[in-house]
Amino acid sequence: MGILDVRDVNKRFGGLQALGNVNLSVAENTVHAIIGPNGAGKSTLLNCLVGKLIPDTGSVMFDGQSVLGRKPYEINQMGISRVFQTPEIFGDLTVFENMMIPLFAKRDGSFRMHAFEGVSHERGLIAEAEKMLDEVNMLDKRDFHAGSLSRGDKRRLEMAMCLIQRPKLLLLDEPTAGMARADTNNTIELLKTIKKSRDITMCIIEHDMHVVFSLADRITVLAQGTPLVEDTPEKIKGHPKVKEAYLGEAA
Amino acid sequence: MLGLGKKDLSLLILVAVLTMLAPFLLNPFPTDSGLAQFNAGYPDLMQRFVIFGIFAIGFNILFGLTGYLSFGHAAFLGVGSYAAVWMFKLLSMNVVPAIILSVIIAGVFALAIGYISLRRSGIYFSILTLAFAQMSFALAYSVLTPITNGETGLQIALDDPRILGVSQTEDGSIPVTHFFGIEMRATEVLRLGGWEFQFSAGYYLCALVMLVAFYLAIRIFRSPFGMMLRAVKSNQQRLYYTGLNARPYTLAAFVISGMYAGLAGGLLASMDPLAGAERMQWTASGEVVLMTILGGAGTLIGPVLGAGFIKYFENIFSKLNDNVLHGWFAFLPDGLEDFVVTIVHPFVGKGWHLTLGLMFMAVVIFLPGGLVEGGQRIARLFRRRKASDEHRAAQETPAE
Amino acid sequence: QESGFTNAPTGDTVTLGFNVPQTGPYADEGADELRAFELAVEHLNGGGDGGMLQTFSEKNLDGTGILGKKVEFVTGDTQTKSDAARASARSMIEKDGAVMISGGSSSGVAVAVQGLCQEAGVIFMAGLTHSNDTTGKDKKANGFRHFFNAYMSAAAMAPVLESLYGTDRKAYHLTADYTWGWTQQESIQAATEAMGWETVQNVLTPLAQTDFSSYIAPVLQSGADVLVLNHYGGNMVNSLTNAVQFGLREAQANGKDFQIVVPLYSELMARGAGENIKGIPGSQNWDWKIENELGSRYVGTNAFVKSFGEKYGFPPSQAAQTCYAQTLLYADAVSRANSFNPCAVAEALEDFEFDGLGNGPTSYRGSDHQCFKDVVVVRGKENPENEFDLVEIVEVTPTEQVTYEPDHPMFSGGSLGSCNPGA
Amino acid sequence: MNVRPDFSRHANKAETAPAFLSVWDMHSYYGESYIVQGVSFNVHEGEILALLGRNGAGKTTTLRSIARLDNPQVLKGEIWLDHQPLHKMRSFEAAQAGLGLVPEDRRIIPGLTVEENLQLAQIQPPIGWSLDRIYELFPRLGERRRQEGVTLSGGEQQMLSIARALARDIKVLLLDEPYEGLAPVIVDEIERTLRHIKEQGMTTIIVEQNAVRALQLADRAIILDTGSVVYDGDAAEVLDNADLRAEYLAI
Amino acid sequence: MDAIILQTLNGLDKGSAYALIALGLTLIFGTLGVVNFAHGALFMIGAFCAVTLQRILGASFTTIDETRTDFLGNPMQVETPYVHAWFGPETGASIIEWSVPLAILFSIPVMLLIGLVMERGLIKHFYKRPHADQILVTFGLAIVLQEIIKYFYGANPIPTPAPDALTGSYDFGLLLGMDPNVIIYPYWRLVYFAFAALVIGGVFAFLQFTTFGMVVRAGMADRETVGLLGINIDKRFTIMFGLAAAVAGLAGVMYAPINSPNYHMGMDFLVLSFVVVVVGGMGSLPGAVLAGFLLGILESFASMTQVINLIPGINQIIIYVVAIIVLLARPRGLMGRRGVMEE
Ligand SMILES: Nc1ncnc2c1ncn2[C@@H]1O[C@H](COP(=O)(O)OP(=O)(O)OP(=O)(O)O)[C@@H](O)[C@H]1O
Ligand SMILES: Nc1ncnc2c1ncn2[C@@H]1O[C@H](COP(=O)(O)OP(=O)(O)OP(=O)(O)O)[C@@H](O)[C@H]1O
Ligand SMILES: CC(C)C[C@H](N)C(=O)O
Ligand SMILES: [Mg+2]
Ligand SMILES: [Mg+2]
Repeated sequence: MGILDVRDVNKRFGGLQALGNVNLSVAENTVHAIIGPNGAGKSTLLNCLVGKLIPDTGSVMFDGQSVLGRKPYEINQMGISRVFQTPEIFGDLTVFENMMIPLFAKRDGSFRMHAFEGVSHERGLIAEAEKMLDEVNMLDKRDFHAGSLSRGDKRRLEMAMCLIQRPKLLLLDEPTAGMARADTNNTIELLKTIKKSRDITMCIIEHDMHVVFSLADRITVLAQGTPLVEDTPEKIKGHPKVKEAYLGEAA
Repeated sequence: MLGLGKKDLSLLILVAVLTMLAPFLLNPFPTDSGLAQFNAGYPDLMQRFVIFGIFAIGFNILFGLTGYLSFGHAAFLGVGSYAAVWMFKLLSMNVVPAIILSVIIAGVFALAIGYISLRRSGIYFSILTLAFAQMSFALAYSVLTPITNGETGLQIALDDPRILGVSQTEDGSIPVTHFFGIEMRATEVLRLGGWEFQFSAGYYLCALVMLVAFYLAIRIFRSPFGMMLRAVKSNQQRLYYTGLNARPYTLAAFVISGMYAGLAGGLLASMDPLAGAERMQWTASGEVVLMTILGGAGTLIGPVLGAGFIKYFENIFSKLNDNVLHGWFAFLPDGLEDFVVTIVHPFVGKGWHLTLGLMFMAVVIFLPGGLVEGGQRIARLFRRRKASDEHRAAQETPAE
Repeated sequence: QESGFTNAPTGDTVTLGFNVPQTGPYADEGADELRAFELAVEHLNGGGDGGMLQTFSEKNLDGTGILGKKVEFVTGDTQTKSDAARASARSMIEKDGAVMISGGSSSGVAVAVQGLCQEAGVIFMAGLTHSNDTTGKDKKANGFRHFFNAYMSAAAMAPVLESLYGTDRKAYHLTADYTWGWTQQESIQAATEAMGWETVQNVLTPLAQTDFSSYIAPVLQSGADVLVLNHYGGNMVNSLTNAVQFGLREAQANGKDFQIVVPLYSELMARGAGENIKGIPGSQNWDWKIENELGSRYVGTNAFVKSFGEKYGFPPSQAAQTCYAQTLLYADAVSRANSFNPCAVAEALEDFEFDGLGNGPTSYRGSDHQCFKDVVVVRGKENPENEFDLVEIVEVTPTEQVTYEPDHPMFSGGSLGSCNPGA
Repeated sequence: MNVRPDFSRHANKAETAPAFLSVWDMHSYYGESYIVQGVSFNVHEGEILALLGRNGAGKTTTLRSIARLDNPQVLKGEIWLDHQPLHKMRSFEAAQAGLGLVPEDRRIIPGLTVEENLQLAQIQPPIGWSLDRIYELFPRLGERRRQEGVTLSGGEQQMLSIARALARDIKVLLLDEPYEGLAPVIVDEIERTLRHIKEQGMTTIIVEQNAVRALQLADRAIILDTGSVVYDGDAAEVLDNADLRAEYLAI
Repeated sequence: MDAIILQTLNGLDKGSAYALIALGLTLIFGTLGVVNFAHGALFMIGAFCAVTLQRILGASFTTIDETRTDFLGNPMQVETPYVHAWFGPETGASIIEWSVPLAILFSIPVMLLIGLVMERGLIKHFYKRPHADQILVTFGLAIVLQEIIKYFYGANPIPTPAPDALTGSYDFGLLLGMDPNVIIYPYWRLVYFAFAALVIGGVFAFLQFTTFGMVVRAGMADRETVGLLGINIDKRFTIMFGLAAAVAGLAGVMYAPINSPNYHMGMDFLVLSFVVVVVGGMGSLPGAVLAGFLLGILESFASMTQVINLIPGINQIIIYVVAIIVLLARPRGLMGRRGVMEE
């Protein structure tokens, strides 16, 4: 049994079977990659894990508890964070404030009436936020409006926002898409360090095979809503079916 | 100090100084000069400035921070007023219990309406709040007449019980509102040369309450809570996936701003113990929206400025009649005098709405951030000029 | 110099506050009131031909202002809202030092402002307000009303209605849902029932209503043969227009011609209703043709119409007349009392009898501060000769018939209290 | 170098660069931020130009400036397309003049189906590819033609965005990170398409983080750094020049 | 039963007015995304187009009649309309009498022009601004328009009757075999209903059978991208705005005989029409029309004496009660689309 267990999940959109009998088990403290052609249902699967969508049938267990029927914020409080495919950040807030919000969420839970306390008095959290920004090379943009960042930077910011919560399970939907090579490499390094230094499980969707093969411990290939194969990166690389349906020349 | 940053503290001190000196600042013209018409330093208007300032500050906590545009906030003000007047009728003419009750009742009311309305967002939320407020207005205006006295408005009367006070004074009049004996309408007049300054107990009470309200608003703006509210405005989706529940935050903001409105309503009734149903109508809700946007939504001081601006127009411009105009332009030759008066006439007196409408348009077209932005622009201009002056000075020094 | 009361005039001027609706649905009435006030001040200060000063039974006003002080005035906008009206009145008192406030249109506003004047210690000379409550349960020692009221309208109209439509009628009432509407309806119902009419139904309509079709539509089916519109201003124009559209004027019911009655009339309203008003009866406080048609009992009318007409180019409305009269009455009371002190003025006005202001012999009753005078019953003119000739006078009901006891149940509840001179 | 070439129709073409698309000394601002700081380059007819650089280098801003969008503001500079002065045009006029931009965030129009998104592109003549031809190239879009565009998977949206540009008869195609979020097989597919339309004479500018792929496709390359051109030359040369790659592209 | 038929008729009629106003408002608010607080003012201006035409047609010259005197005793000035002088009193009178229907023709160019000027001169700059700013500026404009009208026409209602031929009423009861006087309905209201149906149909046809509607919708969702597709969205927005103004104006012209126009009639309708649009669902034209009729009919029923006796005051709050129920039961109103003005 892994920390995340997906059993027989089905999801239809009208006539389209977006997910069909998906079974997936992610072991604790590993990096599990999900790859597959466009429209395979990868993001849909992720949406079912964080409460954005509710599967038609099946069960999703995290850390021994079902996540189905819970609100997104409850699921986050259980220890799941997610990086979206198109960056979701607080565009009107500064980069620094974007970092403080997940910290408060982590410390205070889903709601707390702290109306008279003063953000500037939270020395500890501030230091933590700045440290994280430094780790993702964004400390120089601390006081920028997040909305005016370039897209690569938005993506890095979002990832930092998720990481700073020290989730048990981090879901990454194409974290390096649109990132410059150098930053992609930095991100890979960052994720590797984090994986080593903390207890964290990651589920990552990527089309960049360089990222996938650098990070993943196991890979699931999804096609047309069903898992095609699940194996180690080496095996997947050589898998003929995967090559044909997905990797193409890249392999 | 007071848990505020340096900038906020100086803003608070500035506002405090301005409100305390308002009787002087708002009466810049000698009473017998033609411009005395523009003096705003009399108790009623000064009270209105700060009371509607409170209303707008509270509204801004909801709208400026979360972006939820309520079109029904006047209902809370109205409920606050009714609560206060009932307190005057039943309990005593002391304003303290009245104000406390109006805040509480408005808060409860806001909790109920907010709980339902906040299930929707955007325009749907606005219309829900509008619907609730219009319902309250219609009920207050007719069906609930026994409680609200309908269109006339709830007034205190000679035969009210007032269990902790007196029903009527010894000389058979209705007692007046007071703060532990200090009568709200007590006014000291100071005459200095041609000037006349009025210091009203009621105004100073309102001003102090406003300062406290303003201080609390600053604290809210700078708190984690305030940040969450801005986050709600920016991206609710992200907020949910960050483990935060937006609903209680928005509801708390709604209730707080409802209580500010109730406070304003209570103060209004304390200064003039009548609660009219019109103050709950949609136009009244619209007015606070306009005040906030006009001053600068999301800024600390903007709403107060906006409130002052609108109330000034309403009270001063509506009083400029042809008689006054002729007085001003009397120095012109007759024909020209009439001509000028004819030109100005449509914009003042009964035309004050026209001027107000034009002002709204001008402000929003030329100062997209409201009056605060106007101030900032002037400040920037000033700073730039000063900077370049200094620059020049620096360049010139070596030449000496 | 006088002192010991609010805004005791210092120097050689005295300031009056004219608080009228300048915006909102009664703005035209307000504008006419303001014209009258300006004219009154002009006359008090010795300008123009003096107008009614010449015909007024008291001769204390000689064109030198009031008690030798030149009259100045300030104006304000009530917006026909109690709140705004009080704010406006407060600023007149606090900022401009007004010793008397006059004007107003809706009764709700008048009651609210009257309450304020009582608290602040100035005199309130009510302008347009017709609810029984103004001098009934909401009466105040500092407040005075020259205009007539709902009870008087009903009392004056009942005999006329009887002679026009008989005693066997079934009436359906539509009533504006506020103090004036309620008292108007109560009064006319009582008066018509006393002569044998039956009241089928009374429906309260929201003040903000603009389309009355859903209230008019059921009238014919209800078995009624008279529709009483206890509406004023835009409400009345719209409800009447709707009633005519639904064919009520031509309809037959219970074997009789269907009739529409509008208890409170005004020229401005008649203009708004256009053709629809023709032949419909109602009551007025005064009419500009009254002296021409009914003779010198109503002396003062022509003098006023002349000075007003020459200044503004059209005849005055009853709103203008009542505001003009109120200003003169105040000035005269101050002169007789030889003081601006509200208590002195009130004393001078109480039980004061006068004539020559266009309404015939009139008295200000001391116990409730209501004026008693003849009431004009009018109807929409079928063939108007010019644009000002919209109503014709049917009859004038003499004062005695419209007088009631101060403790009449429709007026009971409140008490005048004692006069308040303020500071 | 500092002599301004004359791009207008009346110029003697033989003397000046016969560039198809010319950008001359372009300066663009987002409000007060000065982003593109005097960029000049030429693109020849039928050529594919790769526009490279780190995150935040100003690539997107450059493309948006050329497409004459309201934001950023081009406060100085000239842009000529086939002898037409784009810098004097608004975005819809530039589009009518033959410019097609595939924006980085895809910009599928909410509320419209896939097919409506395509039809929208064909309202203003001249019309390019027929819908049939588009569906032939991207069969996935044909299958999903009635689905609301914004519910497509990330990769499908990318296809739709490119297809929408082709649905109009354009002279220059500007692609802002077209491979982002696409499965490797699809990237191969799109690359083939781009080659195919190049053969038919299309002029293309491609902005891409996957520099190697872009350089393999392109004839020429430009590298931007903090809003200025730091390299303008042969694409193949960049691949060969290790210093250049290391300094600006981290590959 | 008869009461129900009658109130349904009444409701249809009230609904026509709501629907027409809401339709115009939806074009601006639901489609262009502009919160136009001046829409009521456009309706009001429409009604004043009728008043103005009546005055233009009634324009007269003055002669002095020595035999009569005016109210001050001076010789009477007699006004004779030019049309009376030109076409003879009878034709003249009937021309004036038909001024409301004629005003339809008069108002279309006027309203289009006003819409055009308003959009080009003001609204254009506000598409990208926050809704709050739009509210402030259009509210300011509404006040200005109102005050201008008040300045020239006064505050009291101005009677603007329908032609005599259309002023009577029709006894539906007789048609249905009931007693006379049971279901009477004015002709003009039937005309209004038919007219509303015609206008609504026309607008639908225009937007449904052309791509215009789709383009404007797309332009509201994402102006930038639509521009990238070579479409001049500004021009279409202008046309759309002009169209909306014309619809509002026509609603006003035809309404003039029902309730005499006054300068604040627009404000009276404004809030209600926003409620109608939102109940119908943002951006949905059929929704706006449906909600208009629904609320009109419900309001009529709620004003029935029997109902009021049962629930006092229901007539005044029915619309708001229904709005709350609909919005709570259906998140986007009756037929609203996702994502339109939900932020
Ligand atoms: N709300 C929806 N309504 C209808 N169809 C949907 C909806 N959401 C997703 N789909 C469809 O479901 C399929 C799976 O989508 P999903 O976003 O999970 O793909 P993906 O594997 O993440 O692809 P990509 O790698 O391109 O992002 C797609 O074909 C998509 O069009
Ligand atoms: N709307 C905006 N307002 C202000 N600054 C902006 C805005 N958009 C982008 N910027 C800034 O302009 C600079 C260039 O951004 P641009 O998007 O052009 O970069 P890019 O080269 O496309 O980067 P990426 O590879 O991340 O997409 C960045 O520093 C960014 O922060
Ligand atoms: C204006 C008045 C004569 C009538 C008005 N409706 C009132 O309340 O009294
Ligand atoms: Mg995806
Ligand atoms: Mg970019």
